[in-house]
Amino acid sequence: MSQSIVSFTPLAIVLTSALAVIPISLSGRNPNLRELWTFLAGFLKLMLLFSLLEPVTKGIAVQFELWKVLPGVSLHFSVDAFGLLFAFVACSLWIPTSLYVIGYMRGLKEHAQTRFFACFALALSATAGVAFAGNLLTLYVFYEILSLSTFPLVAHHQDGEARTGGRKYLTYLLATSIGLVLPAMIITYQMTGTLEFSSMGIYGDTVKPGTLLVLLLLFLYGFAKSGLMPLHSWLPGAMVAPTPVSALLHAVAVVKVGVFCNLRVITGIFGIEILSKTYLDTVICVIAGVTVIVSSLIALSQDNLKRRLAFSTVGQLSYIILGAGLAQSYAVKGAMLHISMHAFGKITLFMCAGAIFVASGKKYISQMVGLGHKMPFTFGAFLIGSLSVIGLPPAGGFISKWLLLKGTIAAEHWPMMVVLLGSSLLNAAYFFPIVYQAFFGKGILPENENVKEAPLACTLPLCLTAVISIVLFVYPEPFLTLATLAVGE
Amino acid sequence: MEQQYPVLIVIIPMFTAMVLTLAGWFKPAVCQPLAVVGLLGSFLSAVATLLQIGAGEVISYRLGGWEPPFGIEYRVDSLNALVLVMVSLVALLVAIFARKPVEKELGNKISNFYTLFVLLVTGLLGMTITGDAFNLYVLLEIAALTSYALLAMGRGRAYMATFNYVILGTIGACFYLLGVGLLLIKTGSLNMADIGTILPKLVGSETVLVAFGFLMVGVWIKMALFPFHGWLPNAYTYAPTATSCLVAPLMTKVSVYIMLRIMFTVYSADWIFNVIQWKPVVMVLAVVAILMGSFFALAQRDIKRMLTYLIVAEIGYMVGGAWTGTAAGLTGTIYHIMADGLMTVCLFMVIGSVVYRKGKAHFESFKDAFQSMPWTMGALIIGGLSMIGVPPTCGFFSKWYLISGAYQSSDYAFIVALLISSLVNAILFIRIVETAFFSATPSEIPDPHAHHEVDYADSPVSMLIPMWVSALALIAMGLYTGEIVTRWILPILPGGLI
Amino acid sequence: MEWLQINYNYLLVIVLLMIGLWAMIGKNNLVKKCIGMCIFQNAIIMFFISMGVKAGSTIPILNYTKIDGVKTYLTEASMYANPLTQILMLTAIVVGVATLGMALTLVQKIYSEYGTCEEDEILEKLN
Amino acid sequence: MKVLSLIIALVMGALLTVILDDLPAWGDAQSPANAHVSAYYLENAYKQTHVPNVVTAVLADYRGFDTMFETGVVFVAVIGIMAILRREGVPKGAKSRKRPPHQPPDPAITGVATRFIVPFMQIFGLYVIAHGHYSPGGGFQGGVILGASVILMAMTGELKSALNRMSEDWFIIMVGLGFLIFAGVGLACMFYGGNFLDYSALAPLFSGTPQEAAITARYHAMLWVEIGVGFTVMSSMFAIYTYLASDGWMDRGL
Amino acid sequence: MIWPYDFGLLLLVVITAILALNLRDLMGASIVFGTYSFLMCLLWTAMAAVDVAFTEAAVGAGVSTVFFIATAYNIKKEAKD
Repeated sequence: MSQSIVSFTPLAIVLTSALAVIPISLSGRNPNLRELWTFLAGFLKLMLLFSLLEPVTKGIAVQFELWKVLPGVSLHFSVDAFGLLFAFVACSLWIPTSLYVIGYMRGLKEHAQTRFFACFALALSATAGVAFAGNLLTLYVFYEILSLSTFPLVAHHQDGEARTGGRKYLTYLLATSIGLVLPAMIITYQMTGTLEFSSMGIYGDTVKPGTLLVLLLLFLYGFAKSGLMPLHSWLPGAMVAPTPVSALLHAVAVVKVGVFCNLRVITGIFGIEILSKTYLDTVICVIAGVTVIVSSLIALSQDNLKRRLAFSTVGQLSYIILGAGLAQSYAVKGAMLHISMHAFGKITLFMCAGAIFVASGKKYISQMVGLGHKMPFTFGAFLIGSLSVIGLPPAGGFISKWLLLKGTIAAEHWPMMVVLLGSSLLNAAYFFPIVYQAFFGKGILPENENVKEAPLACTLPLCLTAVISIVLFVYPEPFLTLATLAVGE
Repeated sequence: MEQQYPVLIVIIPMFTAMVLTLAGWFKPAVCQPLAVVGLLGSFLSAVATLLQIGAGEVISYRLGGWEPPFGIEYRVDSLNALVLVMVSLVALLVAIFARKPVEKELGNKISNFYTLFVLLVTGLLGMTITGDAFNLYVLLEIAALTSYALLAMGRGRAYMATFNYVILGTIGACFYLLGVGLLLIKTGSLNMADIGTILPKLVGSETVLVAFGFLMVGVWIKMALFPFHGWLPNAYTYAPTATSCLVAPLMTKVSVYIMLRIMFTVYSADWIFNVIQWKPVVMVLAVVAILMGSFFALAQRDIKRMLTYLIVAEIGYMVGGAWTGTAAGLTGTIYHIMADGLMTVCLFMVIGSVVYRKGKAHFESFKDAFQSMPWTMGALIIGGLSMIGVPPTCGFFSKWYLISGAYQSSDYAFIVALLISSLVNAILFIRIVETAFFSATPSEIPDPHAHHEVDYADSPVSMLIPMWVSALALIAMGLYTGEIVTRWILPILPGGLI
Repeated sequence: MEWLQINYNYLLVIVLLMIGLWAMIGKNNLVKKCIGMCIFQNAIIMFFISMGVKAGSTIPILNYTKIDGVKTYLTEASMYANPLTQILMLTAIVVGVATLGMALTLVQKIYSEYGTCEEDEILEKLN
Repeated sequence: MKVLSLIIALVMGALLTVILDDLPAWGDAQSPANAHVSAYYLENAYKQTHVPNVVTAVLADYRGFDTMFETGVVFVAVIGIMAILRREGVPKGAKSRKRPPHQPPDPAITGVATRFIVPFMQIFGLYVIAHGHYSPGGGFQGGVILGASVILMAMTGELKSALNRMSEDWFIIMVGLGFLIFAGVGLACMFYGGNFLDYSALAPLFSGTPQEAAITARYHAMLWVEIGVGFTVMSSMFAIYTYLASDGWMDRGL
Repeated sequence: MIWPYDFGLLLLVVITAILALNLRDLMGASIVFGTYSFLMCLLWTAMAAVDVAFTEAAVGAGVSTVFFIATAYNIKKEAKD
């Protein structure tokens, strides 16, 4: 970035929801007041984000140095287009999600709702922190905070299964971040003396390709939130969480943070040029491509709806990393765009799954035959969501995938193009049957006869997100411009 | 007055101890307040001393007014000033914390307890501040004797554990004394700095080498480095709560400090890393200590015992860091001396208050602890995060420096050991937090707001305050790492390091 | 023999050190361990004292001569044995007896706990 | 275990034997240990303190700080042993009988002999303390002798007879008091503007030219210090013996 | 000093030390230990360390022995080794 201004806004954005924790936990006895706080914080955050839009689109980085920890390293925020894009996705999805949470939680009379909302808010500010992180240390700090604050959400049910899932979740994330990212970060600091992101990469030409390869692998797998195989299995494991949490995990906060970190490292620490010079981009592509195909294949075989969605998430995330790996401006732009597109699509799908569960108590796809007539809105939204994830018009997903394809063609990475197309077919293959069965399938289960739509609080948000993902197809500019800026054309 | 601060640090608690004996023998109730006042005094003078010291300068205080090699001298540079502040702070916190547990556990020995407590602190402070090798031995023995007594007050199995500690501790102290003797016979001096100036003329003398061996082994026994760690877990586990809160954080750390003194003030970094080739051996010891401590900790069901094994592992951190022979590694060690002191005291206080409430510190006693004693568990979480090494707690930064040092001297085994141990810590604390957080299944909880009805029995305020002071100190220290390192640690790093 | 004549003091020290250490670690009876402890400390004291010996010197209490009725003390360093090591060892002796007291106290406590002071018996009582 | 200990001992022995030839010859007056610091003491001790017994001078003045903590060690031992060994329910300072009373050995002979010896022992102990400046001895030795005299009483007669002369209250107070005297002298030096334990700062209390006054101050301060040490050691030896012998019941000597 | 005399003393010291460690009767061991300390203090007098010898005579041969005796008296048992 050429010039930059110093402003408290990034800090304010991070702090809004973090501070919201206090009133939320204080007003635990009065649910309405509690959720009022949640929404206030959400809207405030969004307003602040919009205030950042104007300078960033002018190509000005908004800086704020929070604290000097080590000589040469400080906790500081620096908002660029990519970060802003991600922050927008996260914050704009927070509001519908929490609306949905209310519906879901009250619908099922969940326990410890206050704890839930508090951690929810904390997780969101951690996400914002990751989005605005100006250097690797800051990124790492907020990454850890996110892992810790989402742990209570994952283990929310507190029964044996939930505990196992939660333990798996936290162990995977902490183990990888401490075991892989920390040494990589320290080695980087020792070699270069800095951790600041720069589009040129910070290693320079002195570092040997072998070292670079090791560091790259450490980073890629270290941010295990991005669910690269073989470090993906925490993701299905975390499916024990209540549905809104899975929605949050898979669409908004956690996995996207993982991917975001990977992109940051690839573009900001290594730098596209060095990668393509040392052919490391191919490594990334291979890892991501394999993950894409394998996860899609596994998804085909799942009958539990949420598990199937989870594996589809694993695949979609690797699209994003793949895009970055192609080291080509279209593809990178597509990757960044895919973060938002997939977010809207996938959150719709999860909300649908949750709504189905609330309304009919069904988890398994085989039991959803004919439910489409009983709850048309839900399944309509489900259709749109799956379209978006597969990447077909008229849904936003189409644009990002299109950009990715253009990238592969421009980079003349034919195998990758094959991967993309093939996996899209696979996506179609594991989404459409659900919808088809729901609408035209014969032999509806007897206990499903008198199922109605889920409560409004559940249905409204998912329709909302579905509509948004269609709107994004017609009018992708806000995200598109940001992505374009981020790629820097 | 200003030039008297160094000696005040030591003699204030010493006088407090005497007053405690005389007053406490007739009126035990006055003991704890007196102890707190005395330790506060010594803490304040320690801070004053620290602030007096500019970058890299040394305050020399002549006891009895005789000039150094002939009289005993106190040498304060920012290294021991930092340790002094840490020790006196921890002691102060524990003294405040101790009130209720002591009343509960050692009802009719209160005055004895506080006298020994304050004398132990005196010994540790004296060891830290003195510049005279033999004076160090005497204070070492004071600290040792008091800790024997304090540990043995735990009754039952504590006696045998303490007896083993007495035997091993005496061996350690005697080895130290023997090493000092060998140095004396070659140099004719007892003042560490003076010896340090004479030794370079004696290159190639086996006596000096053997003396170094005896000094090191002696100190290692005292700090329970693998393979001399046998006495530690039992001795600390069966001790009374307040005792283990005081002894566990301080004893080992001060011994580490002494090791640094011997290595870099008496001997020189150049001699240690270029003349003699011990580094590989010691690194192996450190690595084994870390791994072994971590894995034994995994096997424990009693949290207090688990922590004692973690202490063994932490010793491995510090020894390894110091022996990497890099500036970064040594920085990490010095920083970790303080960080670990604070973490350990925080965690032990948490365990102490759980024991105070629930009787013992098994996993079972942590069930539902989050509902019944939320504040205590909050402190536990912060301490645990620091143990795991999650920023911005100070545990993260000590690991940062240690790993950097190991990377520079390419001791990759040490790096791996560090990472493994922090993973093990992660697993351990996840287990505890899980039991404390999610032990109740929804079925057991009648209504959404159940946790408001669960009986709230958090530890008394007199225990919560020091606990939280230490917990917050962890975070504050982490945030001020840059300050501490650049202002106080970097200026005193000896030459001859990578 | 020559070598022996020069070094017999140090040799004694070494022998005693070995005996003491062996007893402290290897003996089974706790009281014996304590005796070993004392022997060990004594050996170290012996070491310090013999390092302070000067051939043909006297005790470190100054002699004086009367020079026309005025006491003048002779302060010729080589006349007297080394006082420094002796002072150190005075301290060491007292430290030793204090430690011994502590150790014996524990032995008595252990005895009243387990009815024996043989290490192996105690260990099998413990588990 | 036995084998292990043997091995360790042998290794240590071997290590030390190796360096024998590197050590200065036994009795060499010029060895560094005898030259560097100790020579200074021998040459200047009398000039600076007027105490011909160099050992006492160094013990109580040059390295007085060590000696103070040495007293501290004894002090610690008493408190520690008391904390561990003293039984609950034994009232403070009293001599209750928790255990079945046992018949002490008939004290006829030993008792009488003790009554003869003890006064002489005590006078000798006091002499050793007081005369430490000029002859071997000083606070520790005298203190131990005094303590031994009381212990003798406790051994031959009943502990009671000894405790009547020096009850628990008393020896606890005296242990603290002796230490307090020593440290108090040091503190007084600080109040007179010197460093801790810098006796020469007490010069204003004494007559004569500044140098002489300083020397006299050192001389007298040392005497006080020795007395303090004597107090502590005497009472602590008896205290430790009492607790050890009666196994914490405070009811009988051997 | 006369070194054969000294040498004999040294031998005695070692013998008493080993004896003190190997007597089964604790009371006897304590007494022998007292002897050991006393021989030690003789040695030190010979080495012109009067103060130390004095202290050792009082503390080592005197009080420590008494402590040992006190303990041995309370522990009415023979040692196994």
